[in-house]
Amino acid sequence: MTGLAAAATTTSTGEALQFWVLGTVAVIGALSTVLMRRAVHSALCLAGTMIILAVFYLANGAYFLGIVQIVVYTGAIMMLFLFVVMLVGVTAADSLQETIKGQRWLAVACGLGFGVLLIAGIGNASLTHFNGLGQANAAGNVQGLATLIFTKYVFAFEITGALLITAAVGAMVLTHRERTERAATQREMSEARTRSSHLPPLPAPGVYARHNAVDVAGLLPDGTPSELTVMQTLRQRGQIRDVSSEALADLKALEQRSEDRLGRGHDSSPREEEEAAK
Amino acid sequence: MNPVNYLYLASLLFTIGAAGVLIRRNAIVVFMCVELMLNACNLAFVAFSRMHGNLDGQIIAFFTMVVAAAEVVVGLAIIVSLFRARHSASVDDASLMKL
Amino acid sequence: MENLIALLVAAPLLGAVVLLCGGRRLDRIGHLLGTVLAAASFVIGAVLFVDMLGKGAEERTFTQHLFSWVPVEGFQADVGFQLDQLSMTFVLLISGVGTLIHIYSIGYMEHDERRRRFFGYLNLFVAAMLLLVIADNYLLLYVGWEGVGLASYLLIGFWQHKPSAATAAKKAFLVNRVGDMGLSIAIMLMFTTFGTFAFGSVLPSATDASEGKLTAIGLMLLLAACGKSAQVPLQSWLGDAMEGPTPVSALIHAATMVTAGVYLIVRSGVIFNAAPDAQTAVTVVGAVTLLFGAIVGCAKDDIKKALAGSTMSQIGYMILAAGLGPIGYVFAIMHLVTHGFFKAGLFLGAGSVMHGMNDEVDMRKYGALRKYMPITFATFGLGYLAIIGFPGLSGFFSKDKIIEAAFAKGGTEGWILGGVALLGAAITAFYMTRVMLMTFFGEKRWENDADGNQPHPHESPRSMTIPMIVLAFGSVFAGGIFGVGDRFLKWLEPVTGHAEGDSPVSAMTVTAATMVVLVIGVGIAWAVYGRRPVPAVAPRGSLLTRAARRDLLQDDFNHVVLVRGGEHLTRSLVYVDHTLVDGVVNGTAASVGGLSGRLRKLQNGYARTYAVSMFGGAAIIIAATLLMRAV
Amino acid sequence: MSFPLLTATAALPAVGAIATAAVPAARRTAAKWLALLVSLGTLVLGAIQLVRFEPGGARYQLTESHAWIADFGVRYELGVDGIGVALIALTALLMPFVILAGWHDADPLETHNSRWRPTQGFFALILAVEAMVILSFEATDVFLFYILFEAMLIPMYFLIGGFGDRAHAGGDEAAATQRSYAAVKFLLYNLVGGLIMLAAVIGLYVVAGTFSLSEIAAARANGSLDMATNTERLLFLGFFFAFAVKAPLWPLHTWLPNAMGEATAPVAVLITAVVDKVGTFAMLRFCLQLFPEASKWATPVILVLALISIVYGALLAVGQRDIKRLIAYASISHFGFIILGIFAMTTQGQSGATLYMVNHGISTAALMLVAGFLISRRGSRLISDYGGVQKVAPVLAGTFLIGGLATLSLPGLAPFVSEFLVLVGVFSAYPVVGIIATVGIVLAALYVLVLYQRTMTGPVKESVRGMPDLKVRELAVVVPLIALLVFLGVYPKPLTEIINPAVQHTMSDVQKHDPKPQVEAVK
Repeated sequence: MTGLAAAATTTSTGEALQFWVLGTVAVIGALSTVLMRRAVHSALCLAGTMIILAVFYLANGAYFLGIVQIVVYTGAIMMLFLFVVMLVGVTAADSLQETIKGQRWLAVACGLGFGVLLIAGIGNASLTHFNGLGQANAAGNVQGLATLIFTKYVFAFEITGALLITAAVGAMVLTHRERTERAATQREMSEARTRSSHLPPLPAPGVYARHNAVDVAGLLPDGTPSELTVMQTLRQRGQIRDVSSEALADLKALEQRSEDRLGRGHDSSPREEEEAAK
Repeated sequence: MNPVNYLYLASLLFTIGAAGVLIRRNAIVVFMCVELMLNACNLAFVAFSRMHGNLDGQIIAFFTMVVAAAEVVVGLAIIVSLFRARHSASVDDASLMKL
Repeated sequence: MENLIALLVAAPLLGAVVLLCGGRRLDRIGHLLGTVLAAASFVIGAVLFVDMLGKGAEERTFTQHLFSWVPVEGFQADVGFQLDQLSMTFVLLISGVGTLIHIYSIGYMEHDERRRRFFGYLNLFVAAMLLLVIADNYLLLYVGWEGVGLASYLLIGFWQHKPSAATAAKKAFLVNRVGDMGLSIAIMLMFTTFGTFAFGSVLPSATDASEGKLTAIGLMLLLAACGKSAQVPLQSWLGDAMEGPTPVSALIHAATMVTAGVYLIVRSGVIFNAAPDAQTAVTVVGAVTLLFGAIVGCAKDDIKKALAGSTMSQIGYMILAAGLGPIGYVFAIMHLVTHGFFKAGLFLGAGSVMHGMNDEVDMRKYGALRKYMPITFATFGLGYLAIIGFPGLSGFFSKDKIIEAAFAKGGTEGWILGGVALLGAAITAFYMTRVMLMTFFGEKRWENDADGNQPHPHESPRSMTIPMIVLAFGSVFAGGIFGVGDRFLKWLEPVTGHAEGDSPVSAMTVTAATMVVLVIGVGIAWAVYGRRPVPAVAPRGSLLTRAARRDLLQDDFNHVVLVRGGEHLTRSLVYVDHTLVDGVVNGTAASVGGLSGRLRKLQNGYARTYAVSMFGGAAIIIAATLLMRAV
Repeated sequence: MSFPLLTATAALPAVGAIATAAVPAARRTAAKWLALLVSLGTLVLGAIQLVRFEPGGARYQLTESHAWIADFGVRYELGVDGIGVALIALTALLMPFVILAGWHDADPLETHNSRWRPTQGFFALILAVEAMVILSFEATDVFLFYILFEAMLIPMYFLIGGFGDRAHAGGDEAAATQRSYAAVKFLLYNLVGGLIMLAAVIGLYVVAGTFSLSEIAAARANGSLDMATNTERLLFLGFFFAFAVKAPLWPLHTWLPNAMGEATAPVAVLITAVVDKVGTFAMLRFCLQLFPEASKWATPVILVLALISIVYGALLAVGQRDIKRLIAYASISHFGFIILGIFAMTTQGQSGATLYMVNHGISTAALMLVAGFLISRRGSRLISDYGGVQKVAPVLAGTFLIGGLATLSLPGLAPFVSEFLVLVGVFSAYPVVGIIATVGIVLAALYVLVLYQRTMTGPVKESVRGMPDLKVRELAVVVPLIALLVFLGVYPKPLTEIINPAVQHTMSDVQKHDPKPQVEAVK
């Protein structure tokens, strides 16, 4: 209970040091959350910031909240975020190019104005007197919170319970897909397959390809890439890599170089023109 | 050090989070920024709790966390179903709110 | 006995309600029921009359208070009746002539499929007219006043399928409404001046009010009288009203309703006595109409319209007499009664002629009818003699007295009015002789009607001739009964008061002058229409004749100024309402719509844009809060 | 606690509305009968009110008072004075006829699918309007009144926009366009008025600290509430504007012809005979009672506007080609008379105005409903499409004529009494205004007779040949109304006895006395 005494009335030098160091890191983490191009990076930065905040909670005498912050927030909620990021595409990098005219300007102006106003407001308020939590936490922080939650805030607490259940049900409803027609039997599937133009087995990824990565479409005998060879999730994300032109580009670069060396700069063959047109 | 600094930090984080909401297009990142704003608020509540010497601020922060958890669950579910429907997690793609 | 008064109105009113609501079941007995109820009214009236005769002159006013009608603080309107000698005279005239005309109509309307309804309307008229004359206050009188207007409207437009009839009915009602406006303003004036409008309160205290107020009231009453009695300038409806069935013309537009104006003025005599300016206006209106009607009557070829002009002119006499004040009130009423007899008789005669001539009304297509319709000829002839004032017949007594009274007004005024009255008598003799000659004498000028049917003039059935005979008796003897021994004067004097004027000419001189102008008038008419054959097509005629055929251009004036002007006014107002008043509203709506169209572009659908505005809004609220705290 | 009669009178149609709306699609006729029974039940309750009301008693009777929104001092406060009880009786009386007249107006067309339930909706909306109108006549709390004043727009909007005449000159498409235009115009116009009134209501609360009519009156009486002149005038104008839109007063009238023209005849009756009365009623109850000084200050302008309404409405009625629009303009003229009577500030004027509200309701209902029957036969609203109807359908023509005669205030029919009282009341205070207003009675005769002549008389037009006469249901609508017109024309005393004491209170509110006659006449 030494931290308790320290948090009660004054701030120790240790806490000050901790604040300035971790606070800086927290701000950097927050900025990175906003500015990182990949969602997964943002999520990790946010998790870091949250852990720092947990430390701050502890320093402010909110022991229970500090632990909850780490366990529930960072542990559970951020993981949920990561799951969804995975689902949506972990490698997808966002463009930070602004598309709405004036949006960034306005956002920055509003943000600046808002921040300045908030800080000015806090600076204006007379917040010199600190009571500290010594008395409130006397019987233990968890016990103190429990007393309040189950007496004064019991209704709110019950309602949050209902809210959580509703949220859980809501999430299920939203993500659950109702099957609207009867599941096709094997016979029907085979009949459909027979009628379709893909009677032979679908091509496997990497067939006739120069790459064996899963996001590279296999080539059909005529040389065109078949998207059917890539898994559905990647197709939906639009993450199919098209390498068909890479080889040609490589070839072209090679030919260019050899031509440069042979000094046949501007005299190109009909075949090359045809390829260039492609 | 004056504990008021926690409040300054909280407002800074809040503002950063808000700016992120406005600037980013990826719904998941936007959502993360919202979480950042909520956390900034929680920090302020905890600091206030210390300032006033009672635990009510912490209780509010606690409830905020609960509500945030619920919100995240539903919000992410919405993002997932949106993604399924539109193959995109960009908030700008869902711009049907006009005539 | 006094409780019978309400029954006077109730009987015909009951008839009207039953006949109009009863439906086709009553078609077969409707006319009889209507006639019986009208006759019942006459019987009740006669009973009351006998009762009244049995009392002294001071006790002859019967009253009956039924119930409080509209009580609002100082405004206390009651339904109550007052039957005095003046009202009694009217009651007998109305119910008597009314009953006769009911009987006549049984025959006249025999072939009309809507006869039941016709009798319903007639009963309604009798009820309203009786209410008018026995009401004990002006507001109840107003009810009867408008009631007869309604009945007149319904009856003029009885043959609604004829556009001309419908238009005439509408015109009559509208012109009457202008007059009614006068009556209602007069009642309002009485209310603000006296706080009441009961005869029993207003008339005795009339002299306490300022002359200006009384003049205003008088002029407004005169306006009302002009409307109802077809006096200049509101006379234009009467000629057109002849579109109605002839019994209607006889009852309403000759004998009773059109004389309501005279009743109103005589009833309000006390007010006029105290307002000389209003009286002068009354005499001027009477004198002008007297000549106006007479001139119009000379030019019309339509027998009913000629008689209508005559009615106008004769009522002009009455109004003139009423305007003379106590000198003339009694004679106005006396002429009214005698006129009721002979004019009703003349109209019924005209109806009988039309009945026999396939409803032809143009006198130029009559001629030589005396052999074919002897009874009609005889009764019409007696009526003719009465109206031109042939000595000994009723018109002689009443009209002569009015001319005398006009001279007795004294001064220049007296000479002018007397002169006009004499001139009117001459013209009356002329146009009535013209009607007589063109209809019954000369040679046949008959033509086939529109359907090619040849006219077969014949005497009318008995139900029609009997009323004509009765009225002819009235035309002959009424004047004598009233005039000899001043019986009528003594009878009415307690109500209307009477004064002898100081006439510059003696009664004998007036009578002699009247005889002279009568002979002149008849002579000219005979010279024009009796000695040579009447052309079947009207000659072009002089400027005056042509103007008179068109009601002395009054209708043209109405058409150009009121009808056309009104049309333009309403049309432009409709335009103004649409473009200006509504335009402002729609313009506002359009500009708001345009503005929101612009503003709508701010709604680009991007959630982030909305978030910026939310965020900015929050910032502004914080700024405002801080500013408020700072201030 | 005694039985809450006032609440019950309003609640019955409200419950009936919900019940009617809930009737299944297939049981259309049951919904109609239900609505009719509910309206008859309301009529019985209204009659009980009329009987229980004691003319000589307290100003507001049968009062009920419950806290509602305590923080703002809003109370659920009801009470009726003579004016209110008369108008409630009128509303309750007209509803069964409106429902009966609109019996087939909302039957679904063949083309609609079977789940579509316009009939239920139509009658439920009518009952909802009835409930709100009755409650607004009973409310003695300004805020409660305001809410009802606005809320009744919603069902009216749907009634106007959703149900029109079956046939239209421009085809279904044009009919729908014009109908929605009329409905939106009605709604927006009245909402603007209501918005301004809301500002004034809030202002009143700021000034007076309460919404209760009786408390404000008491505070005024004992001098604890003393409004500044300008404040009072502004508040008065805020209230008056809303009521003048609703009433409607020139130049705020243009929504009425559109709304009445496009709506079916029963709905048009609802607009002009019932809903608009709330406007004139509120002038009498709220404007004069809350702001007596400002009312007197504004009187000259209002009188002039009312005069313009009278003459202008009548002239425009003459110029109309559409039967229903003609009646609408005639109503504008009549509303001019009512407002004139209210602001004449004489006993006769205000009693006459109140009586006028009742009588105008009945007479317009008679005329409009018969016109509606006529229109439903031929499917056209244009006057020129008719002619000679009298010959083929004499009963229809006769009832139409009687309705018209009532509209032109023929003596012996009810409107005459009220119109004459208004004229006398105005004349005794403002003679010139009274005389000009009298011109209105000539113009009234003009538009009524022109209408009658063009539609009913003359040769029978080909298009009306074979037109059936009134049926039993239609007679059941018209005959009682006509009987009532005659009865109230001959014996209006029961009504005037109820109205007079209330008018006395209003007169003492504005501290006015009837002018004394110049001559003390013998009795």
